Amino acid sequence: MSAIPAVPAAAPADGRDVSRPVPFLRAARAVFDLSLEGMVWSRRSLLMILLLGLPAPLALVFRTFITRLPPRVGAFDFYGVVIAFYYVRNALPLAALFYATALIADEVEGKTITYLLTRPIQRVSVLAGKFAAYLATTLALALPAVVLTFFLLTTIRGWTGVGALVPDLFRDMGVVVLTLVTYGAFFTLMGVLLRRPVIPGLLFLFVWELLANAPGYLPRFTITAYLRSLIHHRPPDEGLAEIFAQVLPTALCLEAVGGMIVVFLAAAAWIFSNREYVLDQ
Amino acid sequence: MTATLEYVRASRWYGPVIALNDVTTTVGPGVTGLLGPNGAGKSTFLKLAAGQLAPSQGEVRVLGRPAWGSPELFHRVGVCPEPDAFWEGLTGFQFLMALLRLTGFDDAECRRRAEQALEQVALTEARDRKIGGYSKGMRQRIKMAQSLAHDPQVLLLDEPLSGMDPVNRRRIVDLVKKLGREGRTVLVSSHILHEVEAMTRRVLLIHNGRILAEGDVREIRDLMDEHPHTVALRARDPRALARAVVGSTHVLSLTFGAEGEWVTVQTARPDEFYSSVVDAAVEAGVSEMYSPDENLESVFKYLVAR
Amino acid sequence: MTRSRLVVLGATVVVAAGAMAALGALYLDPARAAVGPLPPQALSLPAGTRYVMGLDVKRFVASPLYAKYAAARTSNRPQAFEELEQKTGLNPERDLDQVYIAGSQAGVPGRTGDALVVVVGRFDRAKVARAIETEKRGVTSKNVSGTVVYLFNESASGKGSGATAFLDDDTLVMGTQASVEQTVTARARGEAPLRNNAALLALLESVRPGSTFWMVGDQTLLSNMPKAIPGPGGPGTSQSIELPALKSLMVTGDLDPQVSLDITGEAADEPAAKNLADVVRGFVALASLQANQKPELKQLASAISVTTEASRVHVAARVPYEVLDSLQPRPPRSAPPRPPAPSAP
Amino acid sequence: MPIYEQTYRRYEARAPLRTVRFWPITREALRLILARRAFLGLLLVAWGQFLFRVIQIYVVTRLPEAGRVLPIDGRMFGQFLAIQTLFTLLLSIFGGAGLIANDLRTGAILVYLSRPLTRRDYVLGKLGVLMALNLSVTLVPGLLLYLIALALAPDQFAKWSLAWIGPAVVLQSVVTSLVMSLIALAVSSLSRSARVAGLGFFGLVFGLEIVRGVLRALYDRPESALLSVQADLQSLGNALFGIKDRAFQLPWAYPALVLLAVSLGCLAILRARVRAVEIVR
Repeated sequence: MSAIPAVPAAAPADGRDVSRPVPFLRAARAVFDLSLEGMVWSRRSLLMILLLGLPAPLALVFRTFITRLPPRVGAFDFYGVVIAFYYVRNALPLAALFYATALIADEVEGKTITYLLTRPIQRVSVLAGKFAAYLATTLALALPAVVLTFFLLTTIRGWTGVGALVPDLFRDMGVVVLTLVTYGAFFTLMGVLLRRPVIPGLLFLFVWELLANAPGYLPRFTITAYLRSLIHHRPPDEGLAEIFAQVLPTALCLEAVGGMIVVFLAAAAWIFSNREYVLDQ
Repeated sequence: MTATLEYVRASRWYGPVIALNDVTTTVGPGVTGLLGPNGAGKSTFLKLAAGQLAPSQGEVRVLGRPAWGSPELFHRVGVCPEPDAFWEGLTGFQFLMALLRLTGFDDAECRRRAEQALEQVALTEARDRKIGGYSKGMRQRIKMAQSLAHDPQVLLLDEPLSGMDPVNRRRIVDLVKKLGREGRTVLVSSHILHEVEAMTRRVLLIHNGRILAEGDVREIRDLMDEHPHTVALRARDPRALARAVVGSTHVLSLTFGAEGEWVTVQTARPDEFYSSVVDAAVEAGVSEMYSPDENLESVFKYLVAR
Repeated sequence: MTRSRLVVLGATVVVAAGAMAALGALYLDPARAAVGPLPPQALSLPAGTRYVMGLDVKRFVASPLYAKYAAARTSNRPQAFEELEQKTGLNPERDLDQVYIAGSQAGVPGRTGDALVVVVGRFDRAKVARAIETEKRGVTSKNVSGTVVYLFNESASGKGSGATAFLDDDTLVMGTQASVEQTVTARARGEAPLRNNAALLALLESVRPGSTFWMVGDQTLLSNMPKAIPGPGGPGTSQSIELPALKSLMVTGDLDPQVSLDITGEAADEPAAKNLADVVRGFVALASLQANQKPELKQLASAISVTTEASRVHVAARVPYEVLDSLQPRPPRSAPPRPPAPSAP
Repeated sequence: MPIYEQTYRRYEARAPLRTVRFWPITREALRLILARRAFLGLLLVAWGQFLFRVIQIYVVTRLPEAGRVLPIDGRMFGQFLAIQTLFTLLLSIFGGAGLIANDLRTGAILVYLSRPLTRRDYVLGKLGVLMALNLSVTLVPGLLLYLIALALAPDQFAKWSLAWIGPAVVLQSVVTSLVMSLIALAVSSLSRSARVAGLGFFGLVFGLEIVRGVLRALYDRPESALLSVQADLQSLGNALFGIKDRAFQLPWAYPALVLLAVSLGCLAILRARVRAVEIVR
């Protein structure tokens, strides 16, 4: 049987360097474009859009009915409640759990992971692209609401004195970003580690993280204690839960949060790069 | 023949189950059929080549590099996975564009290649429809398109024709043959034998994780002399034909068809039989002659029965 | 441009616009030129100042507390306001903006301290000046680097018990003669001696402008504060709790829509801060335990939160007015008026 | 001895269709869930409080003055069921999130609906699974606790004046389980991924609770309690068990109305979503 001449293995006409995978950033950018598509504008995001965007309409209600419905809390204190209680303690971690555990699980569950793993790109750029899409999505939903809530609440008596509160706004926006990155990294790791990360994720958020109010060293084993210490709002909490609240030094918080992000993402990348995805027929 | 895929004592097991058992083989350019019943180890064999699984033992190399952990291979390797799974929200064109960008092309090049691939699988008019609304055949074709859009040198196709109607089936078979003629290495896995037979004569029979046989179907068949060859002939006077051939020593048995036109002969030495039957065939008015067990199915049945 | 990308782009635009507006508000804010809540003219206060208090009159008058106070006293508006307005044409509720009190020794026993009061508002300078001059007796005036300083009951040695002067059209300063003159001279020369007091400036910077009243100070502010407070057993019992010396104190508060108070104390070191925090927590826990007798105590307790950050203790209280009303001792129910004695037959 | 014809015989369905057609769906789903070890762990944790309450009853019967700190009367059962509501939340996610979502993704719903089953049977079958799970952590421990209370402290509980506890436990357990099951099922039918359904359900129930927390901090008006499903269930429980709580002052008719509306809404969603074929536009 005559031997069929093989196609020469020389570099293809378009000059791509086929001896090395596609550069990291370019690959991550392509994964980002692909992942962003179904993440923001999809029926599954409807609930997260409501959850992350809700404080803005709430602030509007507060502002327009301030005379008819005299509030118990001052405008700036309500802004503090929104940032500390609503966002950093509850809504942002929940959004992180919702999106970050799905980064890889979605593709595996939908069996579309094969398309990504049969491209000339490193697996770590797949994870990076998807993590960036997660961040873009959640920040696009949360940050505008934070800014709108701030202005709706602090300009009730006009713009005087707003200037002095602006450092608070920028610090809070920074903490919102840090919260989403930290919890995002943690739940990305959980999503890659466990087959069913939802219940463990919820138990972590609403049982383990209660340690943040415990005395002594216990709060340092949670994520929320560091993030809460970074914001300067102290909304008085119901009952005596806040009685033992301690504020960790800012430097320690930034180091801890930075360390956690690096460790979680590195672990997730390493696991994802070495795992085989045997899609059951 | 330069080997594109090389398996050197490659084994793979999932817990107690051995999917691939100490396989050493090579696959070169042209179309090679990977055949075997369900659960024979075909998918594992293919996934090892596609770098989706690491061999538990031994080595699997593609274009000279280890298949597992070498993503750069996919510049020159195209994979058409078996599951019918897509990002349903994307249109056919967006699907190809996204995957081509992941292969490192710039936008203009992506657009050109996407349109070219759509043309090859005749999906140009459905390019802007969501994949969620595609028929089964169209989904299979768009999956083929993504595996060859980046002009790969190696193509690994996992059950490319499963669930396809005859028209689309014909189109894919021709496409695969064309790719093989262009010198690409095409490994087609299937458990439907006549599908593969339509594309190539070179096969790799796999069963219970082992390679039963590899090479051209007819060569394999000839090597199996413990199974007599069957030849079916249709003649005007079948009885005369029978009288002429029954005397030869290599004829083992003779059967007459129900309608009285067909004679089926079992012979140990098919070549001698073909040369000795010519004169008798002219006198008996033979109009048709073929060998029913020369095909893959029977070859496979005989091999498995060993 | 897919819809998802449109959402992300839209969000970026909103956030960027918000940030621009915020930066604009930050740099165009009038209070910017000064130090925290203090106006520029207050920078001419003497460098030795150890404490400063401030009251935003406009916010105070607009607050529910003042409205409640004014409603309670509508019948006899304070006579002093009436007289003041007739003489000087100055209506405190309408014309005053801010009042600051600053000094170095706060009420050191035996010395009257050198407190200075700076009043910022809209004055009819001529009318006020004439009112001061036509004060019955003991008012003399002298010229200090071009500014008229009025002295009250100037003694033979030229020392007045008090002095007042106009720093500019809408700033009146009152206090001891020495500190008024020192301030007036600094103002005339355009100096800002207060800027040399770095510790006080740091405290002032951390005060949130726009709060109705605030107070910053170091030890002197606290020198007349009790060093020990009665133990939980009540004032009569023997043991009392030693209060750790505070290096500095900052208080800010608002009165609208509820009394909100933020107190930050800088202790000597971290253990001292924890000790002080535990003391305050003890009181709050004590209050909430006695909740069954007085339910409003529990509400008060839950409105207070205590946190420590390194050597700083932060106490935040948000007390609604209804809680304050319920805490006030109810006026003893006056005995029902006795029926008029039956008229003599 | 004649040779009988063995070819194909037409099937005449003579036996009448069984009346309870949905039971096999429930039984099979429960069998799958009970086989998972993680579920038994969750069940164990959910019964933790039952153990604590038994000890509490035992201690108070031995040391009556302990009763001042932890009183054991009708209200204890109300508090018990209020805490168990959190476990119905976790169990509904664990068992219910994928009930319909997985069928929609894999197309198994076609298999169900090609059987002699109506869509109502299908929904009843799936609802049966969730009701079984939720009742196993509310009704069963609740009634068991009541029986143990009768046994341990007959003088305190075996009185006509406390005879209402049994029916109250049954009513509150059934209402809690039914509402949570319906919501979990409706959310499960809105998605094709079990994980999204699970988190969507938690986000919905817990999101409403966070919003209520914010509104309560803001306006402290009792109506804000209507917003949260958990608060409505707790208001109902307080009314049933006579618990006075400053946070829930509304008459029980309002929360009952809200729960009814929510349940009807869920049934409407199920009617719209449970369908063999989904039209892709």
